[in-house]
Amino acid sequence: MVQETVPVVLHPFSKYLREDMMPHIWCQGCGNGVLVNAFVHALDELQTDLDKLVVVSGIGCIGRTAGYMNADSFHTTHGRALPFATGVKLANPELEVVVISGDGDLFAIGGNHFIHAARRNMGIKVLCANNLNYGMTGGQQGPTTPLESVTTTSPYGNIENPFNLVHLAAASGATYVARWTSLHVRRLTQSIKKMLQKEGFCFIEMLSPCPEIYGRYNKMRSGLEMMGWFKKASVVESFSDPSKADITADRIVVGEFVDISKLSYEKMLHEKISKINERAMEKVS
Amino acid sequence: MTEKKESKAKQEEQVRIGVYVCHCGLNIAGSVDCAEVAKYAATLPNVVLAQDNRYTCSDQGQAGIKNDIKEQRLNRVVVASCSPRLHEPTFRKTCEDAGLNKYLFEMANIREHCSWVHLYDKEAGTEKAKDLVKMAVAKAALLEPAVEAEVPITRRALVIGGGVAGIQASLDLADTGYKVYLVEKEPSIGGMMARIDKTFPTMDCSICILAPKMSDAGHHPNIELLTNSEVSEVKGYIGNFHVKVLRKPRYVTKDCSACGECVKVCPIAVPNEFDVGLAVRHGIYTPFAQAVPSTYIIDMNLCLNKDGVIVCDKCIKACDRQAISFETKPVTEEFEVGTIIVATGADVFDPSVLPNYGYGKIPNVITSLEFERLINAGGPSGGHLIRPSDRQIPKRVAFVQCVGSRSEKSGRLYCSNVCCMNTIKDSLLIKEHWPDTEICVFYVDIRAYGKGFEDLYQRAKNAGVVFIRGLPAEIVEDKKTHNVWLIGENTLRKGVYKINADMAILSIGLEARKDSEMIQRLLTLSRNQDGFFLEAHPKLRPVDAATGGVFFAGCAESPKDIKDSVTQASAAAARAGILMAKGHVTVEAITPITFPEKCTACGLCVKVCPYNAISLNKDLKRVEIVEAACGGCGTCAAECNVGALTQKHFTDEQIIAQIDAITENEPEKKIVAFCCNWCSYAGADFAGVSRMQYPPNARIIRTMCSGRVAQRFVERAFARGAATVLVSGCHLGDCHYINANYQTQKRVERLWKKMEQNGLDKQRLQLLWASAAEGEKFASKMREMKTIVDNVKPEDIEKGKKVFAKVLEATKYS
Amino acid sequence: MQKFWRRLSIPEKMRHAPLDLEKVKPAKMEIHLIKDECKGCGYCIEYCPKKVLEESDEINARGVHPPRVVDESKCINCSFCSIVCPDFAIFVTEKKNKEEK
Amino acid sequence: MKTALTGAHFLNGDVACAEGAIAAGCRFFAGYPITPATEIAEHLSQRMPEFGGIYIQMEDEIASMAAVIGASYSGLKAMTATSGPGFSLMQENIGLAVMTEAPCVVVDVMRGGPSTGQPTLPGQQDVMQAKWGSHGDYGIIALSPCSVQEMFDLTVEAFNLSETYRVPTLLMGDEIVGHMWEKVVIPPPDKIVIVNRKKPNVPREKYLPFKPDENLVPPMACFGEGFRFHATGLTHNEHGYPRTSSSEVQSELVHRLVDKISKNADKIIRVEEVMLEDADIVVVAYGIVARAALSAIRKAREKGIKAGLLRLITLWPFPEEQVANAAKGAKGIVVPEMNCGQMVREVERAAKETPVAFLSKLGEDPHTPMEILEVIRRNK
Repeated sequence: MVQETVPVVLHPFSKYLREDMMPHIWCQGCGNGVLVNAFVHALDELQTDLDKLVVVSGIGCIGRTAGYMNADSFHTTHGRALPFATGVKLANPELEVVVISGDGDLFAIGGNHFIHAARRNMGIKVLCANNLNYGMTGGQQGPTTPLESVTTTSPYGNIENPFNLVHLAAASGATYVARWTSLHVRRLTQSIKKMLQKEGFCFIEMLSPCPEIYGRYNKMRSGLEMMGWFKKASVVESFSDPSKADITADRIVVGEFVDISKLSYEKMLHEKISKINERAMEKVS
Repeated sequence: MTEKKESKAKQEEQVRIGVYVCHCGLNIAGSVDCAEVAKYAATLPNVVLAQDNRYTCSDQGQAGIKNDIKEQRLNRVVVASCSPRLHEPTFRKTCEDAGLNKYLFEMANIREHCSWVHLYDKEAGTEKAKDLVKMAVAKAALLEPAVEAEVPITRRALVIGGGVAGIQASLDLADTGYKVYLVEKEPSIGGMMARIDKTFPTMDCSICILAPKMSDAGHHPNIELLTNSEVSEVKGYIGNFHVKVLRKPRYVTKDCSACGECVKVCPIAVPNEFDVGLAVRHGIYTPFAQAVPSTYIIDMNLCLNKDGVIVCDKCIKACDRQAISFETKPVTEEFEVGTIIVATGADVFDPSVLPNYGYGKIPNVITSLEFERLINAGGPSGGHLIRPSDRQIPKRVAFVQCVGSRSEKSGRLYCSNVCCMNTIKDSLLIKEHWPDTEICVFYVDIRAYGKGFEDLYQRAKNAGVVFIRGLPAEIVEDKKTHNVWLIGENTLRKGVYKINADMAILSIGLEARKDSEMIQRLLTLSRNQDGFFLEAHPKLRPVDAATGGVFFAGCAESPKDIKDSVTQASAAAARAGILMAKGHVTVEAITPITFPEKCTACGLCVKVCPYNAISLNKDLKRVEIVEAACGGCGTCAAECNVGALTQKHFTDEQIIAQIDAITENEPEKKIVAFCCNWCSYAGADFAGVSRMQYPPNARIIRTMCSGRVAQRFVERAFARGAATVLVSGCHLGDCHYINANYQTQKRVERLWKKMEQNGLDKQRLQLLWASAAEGEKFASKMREMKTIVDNVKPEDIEKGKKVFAKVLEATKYS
Repeated sequence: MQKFWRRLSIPEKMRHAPLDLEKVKPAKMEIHLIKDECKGCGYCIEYCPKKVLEESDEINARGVHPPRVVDESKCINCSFCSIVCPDFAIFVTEKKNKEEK
Repeated sequence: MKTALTGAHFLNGDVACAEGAIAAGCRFFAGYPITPATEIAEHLSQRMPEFGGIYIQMEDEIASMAAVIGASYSGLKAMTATSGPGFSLMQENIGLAVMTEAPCVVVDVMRGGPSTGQPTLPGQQDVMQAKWGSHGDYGIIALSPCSVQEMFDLTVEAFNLSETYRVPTLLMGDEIVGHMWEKVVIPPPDKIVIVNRKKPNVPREKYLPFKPDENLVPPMACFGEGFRFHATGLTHNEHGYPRTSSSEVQSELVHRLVDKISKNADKIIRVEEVMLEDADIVVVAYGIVARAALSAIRKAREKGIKAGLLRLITLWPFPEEQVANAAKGAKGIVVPEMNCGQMVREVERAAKETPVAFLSKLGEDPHTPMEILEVIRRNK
């Protein structure tokens, strides 16, 4: 009886996706699908107007997300999602601009753009799928690769200290900062909802299992094993000190870390503009 | 030391002891020749005055003493009468009134320990009385005046348990103006009373009269309500308790508006504790409609999210106020209080242990508590008394009394006080709703002792409730109709009955809470054999615990109805209030004194002190004592072998003087018994109160704790030829000084070893753990030891004298 | 109802079945599997709190074993399977009352 | 709202360019300070708000270019301005703008290179980079102003072209035209021709964001207009969906990106011809150099040498026909450039047999008329 329902059913959320782009390119057990799922759930719960939503992504596995969302979307060059989104948001503040990209794209090649967008408090919502390495290019060491992890370019174990993304975001001035894993998908969804309702620059990091590449090199051959790690190691410590929110083999600090309100760049800019013109009008008359 | 000697010397010149032997009507005089004893007393050293009188505790008795102190310049007073646990305070006051320091008073217990236990051997009784007086006089000669240290009292109270008793006590204290921490284990206060439908004898709605009190407690500015919390640690002493409370998370924040939307969506459902499983509740729930606080709670043992991963977020979504937070973690709160009221309540008896009543197997056999929920309009059946099997309203109902009370079978020998009246009330309730229901009550005795109780009993009878004396031997089910057959003997009509009913209600008794032991340990309380907490004195201090600053309210102390619980609660509040109003309390001058010049800084005393009141000052090579923290057990003094430390009012020389007094003549016939003030001495008193007869050869030396009994005391007793020695104290774990009696055990075991090595009969040294309620245990021990005394070989006694001879020198004083 | 009853963890002292069980009897759920979308990560199976799913031995269009419903009546519609699925291949709906009778 | 500047003004080239942008309807500027283009940013930071437009200084030129593309996709006319070093950084996203066909204007006020070179001195060394700077094949439009007036006029022109052909359009000024003060006459707004991008005239379901019209240019929808379309830097089909392993899609797309410029070259290209009809010697010049060339040919004529000037206003697409025609009757061609010979290669290619003499000049001053006249004389 379950079987017979199969062929006809259409997933209730298929309307949020570009059916003709499905199935997505992601591997078995990849967390990117979970992130998109959570994002879609959030959109659905908020009844977001898809006509006013712009999804921007950079390069990398998760970069394909833009193409999968049934909304205006743009797939930029490597690392440039944020400055592009800056242009979009400033040119039309009515739009809900969400950048969905990876740790390499946002924090290695795009690192400078990230800290400046956060510093300006640009009204952009950033969702980062952190898979701890460069997945699409075959698993090279990246800015978030934990110490001693093995990757195709750190075959003897990584000796570079990884970025603590939530700390970085908080320090750069983000108004909302959270970290969850693909296992905490409910909390992730709630965070995304919160983020979409906030003003200013918001950042959510989702630890995403990359079993095919990162996992394979680090003794976690399946998505279930990586999820198992998340379950074993995760501790929810909301609003604890972001600088202590580490990601190690036996401890993954997750939770919300920052939730403040601050005037966004576009708000301030457009307020200024209208003030200037009031003055101009007075001069004229 | 030297100038101390002089001072003692000075005293010795002028020690003037007055001895008063009390007849206590015939209580003592009945089996002791008091005049004879007084005459004997007059012959004792330092005694300048000895007389016997009918009631020494009477006004003129006391007046006489005062007068003599002035006129005869008495500077020591000995009264030979009842137990010091009863009248020592009285006579100490008498002395003080006459300007004599109360620590210069000593008592000989010739009633509980003598006249009452040797009713039929006046001669032996009199001889024993003489010895007891002699011991008292010997100690009295060495008594020294003392001033009591004052300890400040924190003006905050902790109330453990949020039943009606706890609520009442909290409200009383809070209204008096003291801050109260009310700690309740369950998610809501209200306790047992909240589950009851109507109260007897007035038949008013239980929750209706409780709910207002609950919300008062919830909103009172002076009450901090800590629900879903448990006291995890209590340190300190009267007036200065440091309390730790573990607040378990509710996972629902104060923002909860109790709208109940979350409950509608929660996929988890289990039987509801509040309705004894007759209704279901959800994983997120409020215990009952009137719960205080009204904040809901998530049962994390059942919640799908218990592994820390939020699998199900239905409640989160349903909650507009976003009051649900799975992040919350348990927190431990710490605060200081001056007094503690224990109102932890009672459990109900689980009748499924009585197979003959078939509870749990026969669907239509229910308990009186289940009945309360069924008859309650807010209950699962909407107030319709229906029987579980077919949910029909029963035509014939049988009540069975004393289920889990007053029976060997259930192991509950005591009467639970409330069941009779509760059943009578219940029967009337049924009659109110369904007048033509046939009701019969099977009972042993109907105990309608309280105000208005008898009327209610009569009303029930007049309403046609049939009372049959004699409990059913068994209840069997009629498999077809699911009716029940009650079969038993009618002890009035002397005949067997076999009565058919649609439903049987077991009137279950109350029993001590399973977790009482935890509270007992936290507060170093003691419990009677039924497991209920033991008051300091059954008559004169009924709501005080033996531990200073701790009081009882409600069923924690014994089964009670609501009225008594509330009464006791107010009493406890008043008692606590007295302490806090005063703001300070004096601690008995039974703390240690040190002689630094003798101290070797070995640190043994530091190790054994249960209160960490002693610290080692390495630089000065001596120990330092925090008097306020000292509990006064004296185990430090027992541990010190170099005489660098002893306990005030129980000094080595005083105790040795008592030992010597006992062993002066016919030691080979005697038992030198050391009893701790709280349990074994009280046990001996209890044996006396209950007139339990035992051989007269025991001589009891009272110490505050068995931990005070030094090896050298026992050794000296043997060295002086005592036949046997008894060391007795509270049960391990029940020690009033936390764990001091574990030292007692160690020391006795060491002595046994020594006796064995030296080929002595180790039977001669006995160790007894007896609670204040175990009079019989004490008495039988005395009988047992009598036979030992009779069988001790003289050569063994001689050998003992030699083996322990050394100690005589070591413990020589005057 | 008996079945549902057995699933409750009954604390010791409670000897009688709750009277209002029907009230809380959970609605019947229908689990929809879009088998050929499944990539076989197994998340839905692993993290179902009621263990409603298991790996089937059939092989789908993507050459993996999609899950199979073991006991649909155990499903309490938390829908975690549907939100944790990276491939939008499973979701749960409430059954229409029609086959209730 | 403030109204745009009109009438005669005494401005420097950068400011004229900024005013031109405003006149052309540019409402978004993102940039990064760099000499000698900084004054454009400074002026716009003051002017943009007055017209409800956005000025933002980004963290670098890469970001500036990205932001410009984003703004363009949000429906604003957008521009950035820089010089050599920044122009190099922008190449990555100029490529993205080409691939996603984002209309936008990039002003390169050329200075001496390579690398940091001579920030305050003129040059014409980026003109080949303008065509070939970003990787891959593509067509692009580049204009070369020779006066402050043209800094205004050609900025407007650049916006119109980029809007028409959905291609980044480059305004290749130099330090001199940028910093030089001259009279600029700005016509009233209604006299200025303004072109806006072509919008789709089909419903969402039918809309294919990269399906070209007859001019090979796809009508452009903007974000938030309800078309819910996708654009990517990957090779994509008419839906905008990536097709990274299809040779058909690749050749179709890349050829179109080249063709939409080359096939429309005649509509795009503008040159200025001075006394070419009978010219034996044709000077081909652009930018500030062309002004020296002009007085050079005048002096040559005085000395009886038939010299003419072909000034390239459009550098890319290259005015091949115009050069070829001019070359036909001529005995020789002279090409003065402030580089080591860049556009001269294109001129040689177009001039066929006609001999071409190249005159290089680097550093502070452009060629003097005398220097050019000298070469004209030598080649007659």
